[in-house]
Amino acid sequence: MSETYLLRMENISKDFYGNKVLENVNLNVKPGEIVGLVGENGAGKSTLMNILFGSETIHETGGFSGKIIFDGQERMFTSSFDALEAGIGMVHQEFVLIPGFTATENIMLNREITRKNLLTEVFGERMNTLDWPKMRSRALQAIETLEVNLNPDMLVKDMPVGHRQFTEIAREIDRETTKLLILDEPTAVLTETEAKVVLNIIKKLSQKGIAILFITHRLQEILDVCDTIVVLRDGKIQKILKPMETNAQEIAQYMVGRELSEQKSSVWEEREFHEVILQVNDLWVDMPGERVNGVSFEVYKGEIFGIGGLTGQGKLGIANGVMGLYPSEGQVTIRGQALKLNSPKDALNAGLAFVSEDRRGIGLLLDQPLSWNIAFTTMQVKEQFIKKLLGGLIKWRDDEAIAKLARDYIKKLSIKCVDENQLVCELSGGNQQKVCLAKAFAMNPEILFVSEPTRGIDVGAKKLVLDTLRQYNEEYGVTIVMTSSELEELRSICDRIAIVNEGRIAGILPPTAPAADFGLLMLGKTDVKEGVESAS
Amino acid sequence: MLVKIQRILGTIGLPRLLIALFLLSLFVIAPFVNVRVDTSINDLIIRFGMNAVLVLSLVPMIKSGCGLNFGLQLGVIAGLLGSVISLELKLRGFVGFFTAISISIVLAVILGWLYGQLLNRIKGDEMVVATYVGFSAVSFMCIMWLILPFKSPDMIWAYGGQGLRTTISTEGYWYHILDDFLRINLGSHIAVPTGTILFFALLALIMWAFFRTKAGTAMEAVGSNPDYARSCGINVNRVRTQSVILSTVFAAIGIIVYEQSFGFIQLYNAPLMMSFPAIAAILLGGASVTKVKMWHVVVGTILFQGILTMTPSVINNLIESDMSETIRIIISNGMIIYALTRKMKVRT
Amino acid sequence: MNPIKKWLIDYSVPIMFILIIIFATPLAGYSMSFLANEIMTRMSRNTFLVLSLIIPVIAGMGMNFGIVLGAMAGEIALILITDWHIVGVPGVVLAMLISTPIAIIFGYFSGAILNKAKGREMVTSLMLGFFMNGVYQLFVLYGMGKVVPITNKSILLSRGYGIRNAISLDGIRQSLDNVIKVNIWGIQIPVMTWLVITALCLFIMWFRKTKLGQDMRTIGQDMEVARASGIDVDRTRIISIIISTVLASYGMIIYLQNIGTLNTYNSHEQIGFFCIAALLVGGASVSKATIPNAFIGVILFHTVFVVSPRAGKELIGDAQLGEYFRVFITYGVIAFSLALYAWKRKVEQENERRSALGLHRASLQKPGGGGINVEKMGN
Amino acid sequence: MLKKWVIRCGLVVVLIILGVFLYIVGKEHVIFIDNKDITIDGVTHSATAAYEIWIDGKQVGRSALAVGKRNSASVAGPSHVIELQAIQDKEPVGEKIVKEFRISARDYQVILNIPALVAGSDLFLSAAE
Repeated sequence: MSETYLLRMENISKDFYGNKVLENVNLNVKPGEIVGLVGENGAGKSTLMNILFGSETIHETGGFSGKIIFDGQERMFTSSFDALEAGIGMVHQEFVLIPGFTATENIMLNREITRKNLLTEVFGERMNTLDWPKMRSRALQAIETLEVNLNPDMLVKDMPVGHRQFTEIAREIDRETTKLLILDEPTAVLTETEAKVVLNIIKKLSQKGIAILFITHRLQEILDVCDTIVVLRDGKIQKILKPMETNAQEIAQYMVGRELSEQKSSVWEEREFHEVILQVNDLWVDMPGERVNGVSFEVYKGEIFGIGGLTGQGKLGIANGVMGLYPSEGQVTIRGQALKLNSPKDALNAGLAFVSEDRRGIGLLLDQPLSWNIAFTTMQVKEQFIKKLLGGLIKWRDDEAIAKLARDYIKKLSIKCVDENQLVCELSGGNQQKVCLAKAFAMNPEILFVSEPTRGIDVGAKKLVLDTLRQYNEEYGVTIVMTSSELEELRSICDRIAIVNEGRIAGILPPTAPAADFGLLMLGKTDVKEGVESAS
Repeated sequence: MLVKIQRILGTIGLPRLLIALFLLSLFVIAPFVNVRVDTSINDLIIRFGMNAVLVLSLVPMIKSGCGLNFGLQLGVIAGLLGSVISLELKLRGFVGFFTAISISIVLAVILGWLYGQLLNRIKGDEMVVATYVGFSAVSFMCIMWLILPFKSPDMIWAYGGQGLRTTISTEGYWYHILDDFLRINLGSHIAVPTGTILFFALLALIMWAFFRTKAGTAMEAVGSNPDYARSCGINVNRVRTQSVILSTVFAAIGIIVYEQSFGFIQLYNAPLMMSFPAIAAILLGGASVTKVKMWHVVVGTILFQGILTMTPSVINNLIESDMSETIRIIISNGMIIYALTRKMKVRT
Repeated sequence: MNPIKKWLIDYSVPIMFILIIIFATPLAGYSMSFLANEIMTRMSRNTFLVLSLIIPVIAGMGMNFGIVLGAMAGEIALILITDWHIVGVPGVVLAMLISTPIAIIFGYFSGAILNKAKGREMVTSLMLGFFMNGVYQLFVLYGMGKVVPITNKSILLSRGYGIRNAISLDGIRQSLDNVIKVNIWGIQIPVMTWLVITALCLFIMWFRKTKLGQDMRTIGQDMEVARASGIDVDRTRIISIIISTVLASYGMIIYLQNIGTLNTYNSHEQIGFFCIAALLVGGASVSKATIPNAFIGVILFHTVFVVSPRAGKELIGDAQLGEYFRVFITYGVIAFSLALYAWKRKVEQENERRSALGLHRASLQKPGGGGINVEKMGN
Repeated sequence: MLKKWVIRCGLVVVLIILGVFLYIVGKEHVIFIDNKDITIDGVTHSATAAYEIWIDGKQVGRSALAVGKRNSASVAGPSHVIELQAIQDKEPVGEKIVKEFRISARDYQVILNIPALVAGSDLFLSAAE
């Protein structure tokens, strides 16, 4: 039987420093088969594809276990070039194109057709001259295979997004050896018509015998084109389905997983809130990779409001936009007062505080001591921890008060460190996250934005961070807006959860809503009826 | 043990260690080639006093993340203008000296502000642009020295030519005004220019104090992570401009301190390359393109000036030819290249 | 930005220079034939050197201030052939032959260091020039006559080792220029030198069409994509610097055979600045430099160079002013162009992001776009 | 692979040969032309007449080289032609003597003795110290 399969991945397991991301995954692909791969963020899709494509990061982090049999041979790709050579192509989520080059040049990138000349003999192949006419006709041929209208002489930077995607696909199929093509969210940035063209291309390629591994978050696309649907969750294959025998509801169910009853115990009783403290109206945020396209919602005083959704859909952009870190437009009112956008200072003065998802990039001064990190914002914004000398002319830093504050928080949040003078870069991820929280708490905010508070920290620390947040909310009545990719986490702590899809709020659900409803909202099915508050 | 040595080497840095050892060996060899150690030390102290303020002036821009100030010449020009205006006004003694400083501070603030505006628009390319801004400012001032209407006979060419002389003596105005202040003579060969050292200490204290204030703390935060600073509501561009102004003002004061000790105001092309020795000194002291501490200034200036005093005397007596200039070029520029090729986080 | 304004900003440096020329040339009052001859001489002298800057620009490494290293290689070769008494065209060619391996070593060294300073190539290559000047001094001032045997007493310092400050290159003086010399309308044209320059232009044009040239263009546009597509980025960058350094050493030999005297310790110092200033004056930028840029630049830059001392003298009665002025414009042009480029790039990135957002919004305005009222979000 | 290295090595060899060739062809020599008595292997050739001298077709000096005098010329490359015309009372006397000779690339300065050349000795050329 095995020879009928083009690709067999057997018992693939992989861990990153003890953290299991893939466990005994078996995947079989026949020639010409279109296999759809779905799963939440962190389900292991990208890791699986990276293993298949021989990505260097896999090998730098200790390799993987299991067997890959491709084209009847057991293979182990140590670099993406090996994989390419064997006949596996990959179209990445971000374009890997040269904007100043034409379609032809990009399609033929580093595979240019050349002619020998005199200097070749001396200096080697790289002195070959390019054979432009031949390259152009080769590129045209690849474009024609796709049956799209793409000008081979057009510069990529002048192309609409869809054409850039075509160029990328054309590059992969131009390799005569390509037998398997991995498409990582090829339609994510495309308009509907463009996406349709891409889906057509996929079908055509499969008719030509090229097998396709297709990753997407748009469920309808999967149902439309795939022969087989593989649902991954928590590093395991949850279910293998046939599109005729299933529906979006079921896929979402498998994807999001656990029914609520399993872990419901940790969720507190329902609370009632009345006073609106934060009102967001038609907010647009230009955050690269997390664009927000006009969201509106209200947050009540004292509640914990969750924002969930898949990566790249824009959930992270909301907090960043409100805090003024990325260019944004729209109306944000706090306690009925309009907030000036695009100004972090005004946001902080209005009583907001933010724990960024980009801990190391924005959240911390890595090469400064703990005490500074905790006190800095408060010192700059509220002028606390400052001794005024000469009638306020000199604002002297009160290192003693800062140290005291830091020691307080070290104790309160049980941050593991030598003392308050230790550099933050020497702390573990979980403790760094606690420092970020301490920094925000020190501001005594009315509304606290927390993004991905448990990303990259171990299980024990995760619980501690969430407990701290909840305790803070209960004790001080602080309103918390928490953004997270982990739905379970949101459901365990939030009073309401908004799900963001394609930059818009797909729906707001109570944490008790069935998992499948969340799954459908994440995948852009806005017609979920049950328990959905108005989406816009 | 080996690991420990490696760690120590890592923190000190190989080139720094080599140069310190080189300097030490020069001091050891000195008596054997008939070079007096005490006069050498005297030279070193004097040169330290002359140059330390200029080196100090680099600190704010490194702290705020603007990198090494290759445009130090702008501050120097402000200082030169202040000096010649004070001489033109025929002000002598401390009055003249402090008038020169006051005028140049005003000019340095203006120049520094403009320079800061430029650097904010070209983030990421500060160093190469600053180098050429420095060069072109010096060559522009060459024209200005020629056509500015200065009249003092002490400063213009004696034979009725146009413009200022290339070197103007501060003798009779404020020559050694700081050097001779509370001067301490230790034996016949060491005379400590106490005033200059004290003045440097005062400026260093001011600098240190500044970084203990709210504004100084903000500056340091901008340097270590501009995104963090911005998320804390700090106007990053304004803080950067402040740091550039501060650097420029200190450079202006620095050149005036240099002049009073050296005895001459050097115009025209003299300041052209002035930024490189100062930068090399602070790097030698242990600073990097993004990090600096106050003691780096002191250590760096002593090491760099030490090499500069010792090589001509010792090496010349040793091999009987003057290699000091060549060694200076190799060490100072080599040090800068070393710093530039270190891995560092690149933010734009 | 409207296209006229953009064009004016893009070409502000050449426009400025044309204005200076229009203003200063009548002031200087040189005859047309003098000017034409002077510029012809300077073009044949400098163009090759300026052209040597182009290839690193293609590879995205900016202006290679490290051509100073190439110039040093050329000078070392010239010192050797002068010591050996090799004269005429064979002398020039032999000097090129000798300078090649030296320049390759220098270029490799330079390229390897620049690879460690990605993103800061220009300031590093500038410092590298200064640094190697020290090493060159060490070699020529102390090594030659001691480590490297030099028999020709006339080029040695009286102390018996080290090369003199100035060496006469009488043996090869203008030998290349004089192989074929044509006089057209009173202008002396050194045809052979021009043939060499033309050959280099053809080489550059051809090189851009080779696989290596294409790889360099790729790296110049996006290093990460180049790496992802399997191009050995570091090696290619080193090759581009080696080519530039080798060409610069030839350029320096052509330059010096025309001048006829070698200022052992100064000739190379200013070469980097002048060539880069000339190329920028021709409308080149850090990321784009073409052969026409080099020619236009040399003409404009050197016209200003020729006329400014006399114009300065006429203007305020002091030729020194013009001297200072031309130094100022050299540095000023570089500072201005580099700053303008960095600033423009920042603005462009900003605009690109903004227009991407605009496009994105437009695409959402379709019916069924989730019920969001996009109209009022107009730009 | 082998072919490439053979070609590369070949090219290097060719370049080195070219270098040697250029060295020889471009080497400048200073020829001191002596119209003086000389003793070679015990035989003394004595200078008797003044000569007008051309080297490679170019006249050396403005007038004839008198007995006991020396003149010099700079040439490049290994092989040269010297033409001698004896002069008496400002009138040419007798046949022009034409002689080809080679200078070793090792010698920068050489002495050419006219009496020896006229007498037909092969040792008319010697390296100058």
